[in-house]
Amino acid sequence: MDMSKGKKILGFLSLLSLTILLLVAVDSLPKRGLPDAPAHQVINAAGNTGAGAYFIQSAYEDAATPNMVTVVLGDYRSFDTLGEVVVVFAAAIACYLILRRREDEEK
Amino acid sequence: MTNPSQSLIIKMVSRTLATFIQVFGIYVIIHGHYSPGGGFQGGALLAAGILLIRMTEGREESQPTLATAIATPLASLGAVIFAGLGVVILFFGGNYMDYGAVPVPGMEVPVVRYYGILIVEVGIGLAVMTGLVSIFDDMVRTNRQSGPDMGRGGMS
Amino acid sequence: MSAYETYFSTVPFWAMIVSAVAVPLILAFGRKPNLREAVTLIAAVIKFVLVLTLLPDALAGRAGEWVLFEIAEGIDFSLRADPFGVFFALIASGLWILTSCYSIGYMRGHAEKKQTRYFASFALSLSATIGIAFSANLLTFIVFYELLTLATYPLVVHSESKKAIAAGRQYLAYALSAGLLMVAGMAWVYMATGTLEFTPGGILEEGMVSASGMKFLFVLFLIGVGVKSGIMPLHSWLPNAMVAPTPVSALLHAVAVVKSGAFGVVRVVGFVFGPEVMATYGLNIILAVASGTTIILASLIALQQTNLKRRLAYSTVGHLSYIALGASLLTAEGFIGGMMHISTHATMKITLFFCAGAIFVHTHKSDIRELDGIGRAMPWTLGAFTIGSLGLVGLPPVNGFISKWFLVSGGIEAQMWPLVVVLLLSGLLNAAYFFPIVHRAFFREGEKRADGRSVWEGVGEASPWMVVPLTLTGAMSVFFCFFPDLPLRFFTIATRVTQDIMGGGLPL
Amino acid sequence: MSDLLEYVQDRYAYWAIVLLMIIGLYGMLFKNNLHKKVVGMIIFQNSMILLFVTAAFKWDATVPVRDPEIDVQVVENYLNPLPHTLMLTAIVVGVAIVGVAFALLIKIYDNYGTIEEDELLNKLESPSPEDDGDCDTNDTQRSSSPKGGSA
Amino acid sequence: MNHIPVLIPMVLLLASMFAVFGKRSQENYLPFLVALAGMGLSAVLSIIGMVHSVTEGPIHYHLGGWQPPMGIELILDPLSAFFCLMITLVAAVVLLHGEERVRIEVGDRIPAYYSSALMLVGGLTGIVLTGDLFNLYVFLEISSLASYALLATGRKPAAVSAFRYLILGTIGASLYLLGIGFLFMEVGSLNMTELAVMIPEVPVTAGIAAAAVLMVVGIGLKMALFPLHGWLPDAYTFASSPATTLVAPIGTKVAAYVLIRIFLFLFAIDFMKEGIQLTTIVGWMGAAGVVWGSVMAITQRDMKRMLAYSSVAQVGYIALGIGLANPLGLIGAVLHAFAHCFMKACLFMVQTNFLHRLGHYDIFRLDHRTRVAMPWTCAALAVASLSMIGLPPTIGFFSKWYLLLGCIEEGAWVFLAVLLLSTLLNAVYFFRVLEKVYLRSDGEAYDDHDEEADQATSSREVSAAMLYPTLVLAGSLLVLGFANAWIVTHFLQPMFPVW
Amino acid sequence: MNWVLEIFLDILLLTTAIVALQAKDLMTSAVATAAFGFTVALLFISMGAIDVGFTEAVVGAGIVGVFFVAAIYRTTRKTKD
Repeated sequence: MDMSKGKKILGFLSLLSLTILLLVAVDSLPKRGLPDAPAHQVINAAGNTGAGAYFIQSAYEDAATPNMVTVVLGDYRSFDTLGEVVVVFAAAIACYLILRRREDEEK
Repeated sequence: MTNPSQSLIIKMVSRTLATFIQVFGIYVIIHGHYSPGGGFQGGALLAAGILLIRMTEGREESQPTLATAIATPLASLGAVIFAGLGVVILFFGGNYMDYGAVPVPGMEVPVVRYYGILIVEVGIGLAVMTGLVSIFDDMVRTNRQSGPDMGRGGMS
Repeated sequence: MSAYETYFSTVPFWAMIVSAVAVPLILAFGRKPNLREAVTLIAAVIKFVLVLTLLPDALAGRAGEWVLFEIAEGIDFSLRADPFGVFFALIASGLWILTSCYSIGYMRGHAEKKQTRYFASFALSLSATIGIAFSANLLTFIVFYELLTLATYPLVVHSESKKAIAAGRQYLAYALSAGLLMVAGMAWVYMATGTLEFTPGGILEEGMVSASGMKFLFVLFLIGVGVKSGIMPLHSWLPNAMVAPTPVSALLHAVAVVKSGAFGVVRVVGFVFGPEVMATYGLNIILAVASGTTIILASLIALQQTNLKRRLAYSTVGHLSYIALGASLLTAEGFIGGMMHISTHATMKITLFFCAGAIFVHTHKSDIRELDGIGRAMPWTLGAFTIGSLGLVGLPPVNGFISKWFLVSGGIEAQMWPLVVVLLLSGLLNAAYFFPIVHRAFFREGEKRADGRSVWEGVGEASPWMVVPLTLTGAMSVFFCFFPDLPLRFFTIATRVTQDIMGGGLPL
Repeated sequence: MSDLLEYVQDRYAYWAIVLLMIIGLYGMLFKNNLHKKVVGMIIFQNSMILLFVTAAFKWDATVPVRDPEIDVQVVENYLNPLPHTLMLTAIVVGVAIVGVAFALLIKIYDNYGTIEEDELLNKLESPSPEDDGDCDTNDTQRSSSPKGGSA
Repeated sequence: MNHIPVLIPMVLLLASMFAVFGKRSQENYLPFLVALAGMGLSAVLSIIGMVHSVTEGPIHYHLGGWQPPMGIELILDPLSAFFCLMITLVAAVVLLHGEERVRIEVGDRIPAYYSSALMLVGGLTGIVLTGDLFNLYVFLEISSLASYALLATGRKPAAVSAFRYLILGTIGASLYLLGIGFLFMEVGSLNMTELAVMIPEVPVTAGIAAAAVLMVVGIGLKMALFPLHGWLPDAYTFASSPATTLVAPIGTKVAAYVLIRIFLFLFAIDFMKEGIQLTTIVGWMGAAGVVWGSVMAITQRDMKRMLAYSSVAQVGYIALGIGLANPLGLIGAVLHAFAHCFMKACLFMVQTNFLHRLGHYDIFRLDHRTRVAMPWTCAALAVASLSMIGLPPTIGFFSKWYLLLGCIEEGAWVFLAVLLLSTLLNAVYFFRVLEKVYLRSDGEAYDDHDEEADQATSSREVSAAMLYPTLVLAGSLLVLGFANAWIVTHFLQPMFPVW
Repeated sequence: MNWVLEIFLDILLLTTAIVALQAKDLMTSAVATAAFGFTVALLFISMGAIDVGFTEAVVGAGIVGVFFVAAIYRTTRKTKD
């Protein structure tokens, strides 16, 4: 991140190319709010039940909980959530490791 | 933070407000099954309550609310509740985090899952609350001024 | 293409490992010089005897082989004592015994430091050399080849002077780059043929690689083995590496390192490419041009040198190319001549280096111009030197005559007249740079000191540790001229290997 | 003309997201102040979350909480809960990283007294002698003396 | 037995949670013991998993009992088991080695240090094992957070370099997440196995191509692939030695693993190779990184920085192998990742040992006295250097051998030339160190007095706890070199089914 | 789902983002960041992601803001850009 002029120009160019890439990519995405976009399919291209559709249909039967997000969070994808908790814990530990000082230094 | 307010009114208000925030936080955790919310949001609200007191009264004065020294171990405890639950399930023969595999007498599998999620949410709430408070405490700790309680000891 | 009948034998392995096993012992006895040197000598003798036991089978066309394990996917790490390997191993291990004796004399006489490291590296490089000789495939070959580079590096930088370190760097740079190119070439051969096994007559066949690819591949290999065998313009490390102690120059630069390079040339020509492919794609021309040029240029440069060891070094560069030249002829006589030159040059050149070392240790003279009249002070040493010179010129009754005879007749048979001219010319040049030394030594008066006495007065022979080996090698050179096949059957083996390479149908 | 309008209507949310991303990336890469870099990071992460939430969106669908009145078997009735869940996690990850970023920033300020990148680079290029020590260790003497160290 | 995929990361993460308990003092050995036990246990589990996956086929572990598209799946196949084994083994050895230095350099924050270390390793094993793209992101962030924290310990500038790493690492992870987003929107799944089936089914759009590009760029940032490597040298140089020793060998390798996963198991290799030619680009980036890293390493006098630049180069080799995208190249890439893991750990250990005993690791200040004082450390340095250069029979030679074979099969002559050239460059900067250590730098004649002085410099070798791990790793380089064919036939070839 | 509202929120989002990045006073930046977080939360909720919106409101406007202010207190408030 040495901000010499050449590098700055190079950075702007790469940012520009990223912008173009994203705009082109975004153009091919399914239209917003389309109910039959691949992400919402009941049967997906592989012939399996689509995850999103399955969650809507069976969350209540599987966990007796109306809030689907909670069920996905706490049950279907609880490993992600575990990771999330570990991330918070990791952040706490990181701040501890970075900032906490010895008692005698602080006196 | 470094200049805690001395005003009694602010203290009173913040204490009261913090209480309400925390009650709401607990509600959010418990009620996460039915409405938006859950462990993380609730935990963050609980943390917000404590941070409010921290900000109005200063870090040292508000230690009794949640001592820095036990915040990190408590965060770890929250995570252990979560991860430990999964490990416990292993002993019942289920896959990791398969709450339904735990045979609880008189409960349907979905209900067992319901309570499994609840336990998890509580674990998340605890971990998030203490984790955020711990981060905040580490941040506002000044380098040279100090109190006597700086991070002494864990839960040994 | 007669592949050898192989039988299981662990002897090649033991012959290879014995000096490596000696290394820890040498290091452990670092504080007890006598014990340390005894270990060296014992290892040398054991090694020679072990190699010798492989000789009868090799003569019978049987190769003892031990596949140790798979070293890379699809390639075994195996040692095989085929006739050519035994041939080279015999030379290397036989001369190690003599060099060890000589080293002891030299190191003690010169009061060198770090003798333990010296002897340890020496033993290790011998292991590597025998490993090179017995490698059954290219990958095993390269493992030992690189090991040899590393093991000889401490020897080159032995004195740790700035000059030595610079020479060491140059040596490493050349040898490592060469090894690398060879690895690349090997990888290519492996992808083309699916094997790296040395096979008499070659593993590459026509059409496996495109014509230009084949040439490029050959150049890769040529550079790979050419650096160690000093083919110009890859030779320049060799004279600089002469800063090493003389026994090192003697063994490594007359026997082990450069000969493993020359050995590699024959291996590559005869066992990887094969005469047919060489001839089809005109690869032998590349080799012939490179080696012919090297012979002439090296001889010319040698004429300019006044330092005795450097002159010998350039002479080595030239003579190594004789071997490559022999291989490039692609005739039976050529191969025999080349192979014989491996052995004959070894005895002759080691004699010369021993002499140079003895002179240096004893009188601290290394410049040719200072050697006037030394012959009278050190008659045995200089006598041996004369024999070696005669041999390198190619005159009877020294064994150099034998190999040169075959080379020339091979050249005539192949009708490669330029090469015949080169060989004859180089003989003259050899004479031109060796005979003045002999002349100075025997027929000129030495310098006079202030008091009118000769500088050589009171100077006798060097210690027997040095004189006896050099006399022996000198005697051997003469002996092998009359009995090239006795007692180690070099000639028979060379013939046998040639038949295998050429397809067995060639009359002699 | 109406085609164009429709096209814009379908895409403008994506464009806004891309714009936000680029703003965020610009902040992270080109801002001199470390605080601003963190701000850029927040913007960048939020735009990412916005993309996922947009992916979960369906016209005429309700929030992913089961309403007994609305049939769950008709998937079109509910928003896709999967991206929502993922983004909950992503938000938490984001705040954790922001926390650590601020912690590092404070540490940098403690060490160097500045959080402007150009000044920091100047100080890094001409290091003061104490930079070489291990600033957080309690035995600078030990590591600087060659004979030190415990057996 | 069936729970191994989840147990490997969970043992580490649980251990990291337990490691924070305990007094904040230098005499607190509890975190260290917990960490060691955790790493050891997960290493044992990895070995079992490795054997199991090779003999009885891969394990697909469904978390929570949910079938893959709904739940998260962990996959223990030979590839992931191999990387798990590598990570946990090296981490355990590094941990053992670093204990003494941690007490010195990290002081009283030992519990946090070991907790972070465990989280780093746990996160990395999680990345390796998971079969779900988003789960991978979560684990990526866990390990990244831990490595930011670890790399911020150490000298003063460490905080700055760690902050820079954080910014760039976050960009990388976010770009990866963006790629997932595009893929999810275009294809509709997060599960790798399912995606591999689905991607050929759906029409190739700009969105999918962009997803591939973004994921590669994001992972490339984490991996320090050549133009994206800016964070690495400073971060490794300024961090405390035990932290660098822990992060450097395993951190970038896991990113390389993710790249292999993306190339091989997510997108069809033909799509990557002929469709958008991303493999070629990655290969060229790797080749450029090899040259650049080697050249920069030559110009350094700080040994740690030299090793850091050499890491850039070595990552380039792996990328080059991946870029070849043929079985031999990939075997070379994986084997090189494996080899480099051991070599770099060993070299950083040597550097730590120098710091511990000499108080510096300035190459120009090393001399033959160093070798007299620390003969075994220097021997380890020599072996590891030879392996880095790629001389037989060390493992470093054989990984390059497979890369070479891959280059020739692909007809990639430029890559071949780069491999050869870089070996020479490696030789330059490693022999420079070896020359300093093994030869007398002053170039003066050696006399008796010096020999006595050398002997008087009695051995000041580091303690056994630091020495033996170094030697074990150095020895393993040779052992692995001899065993490489066994590794390749039994473990590496099952990873890459011929396509 | 009102797309006039959404465009308004989008514009607000961009404005707060730019303000947060360009403010010379870091406290302004902190407030703008919090506002940005809150706007994003509103946008989430307008798209029906109530859980995400809730979380973002707590985090983006609350926790991050608090962290930001804490960091400003520990460091400095002024900046050149």
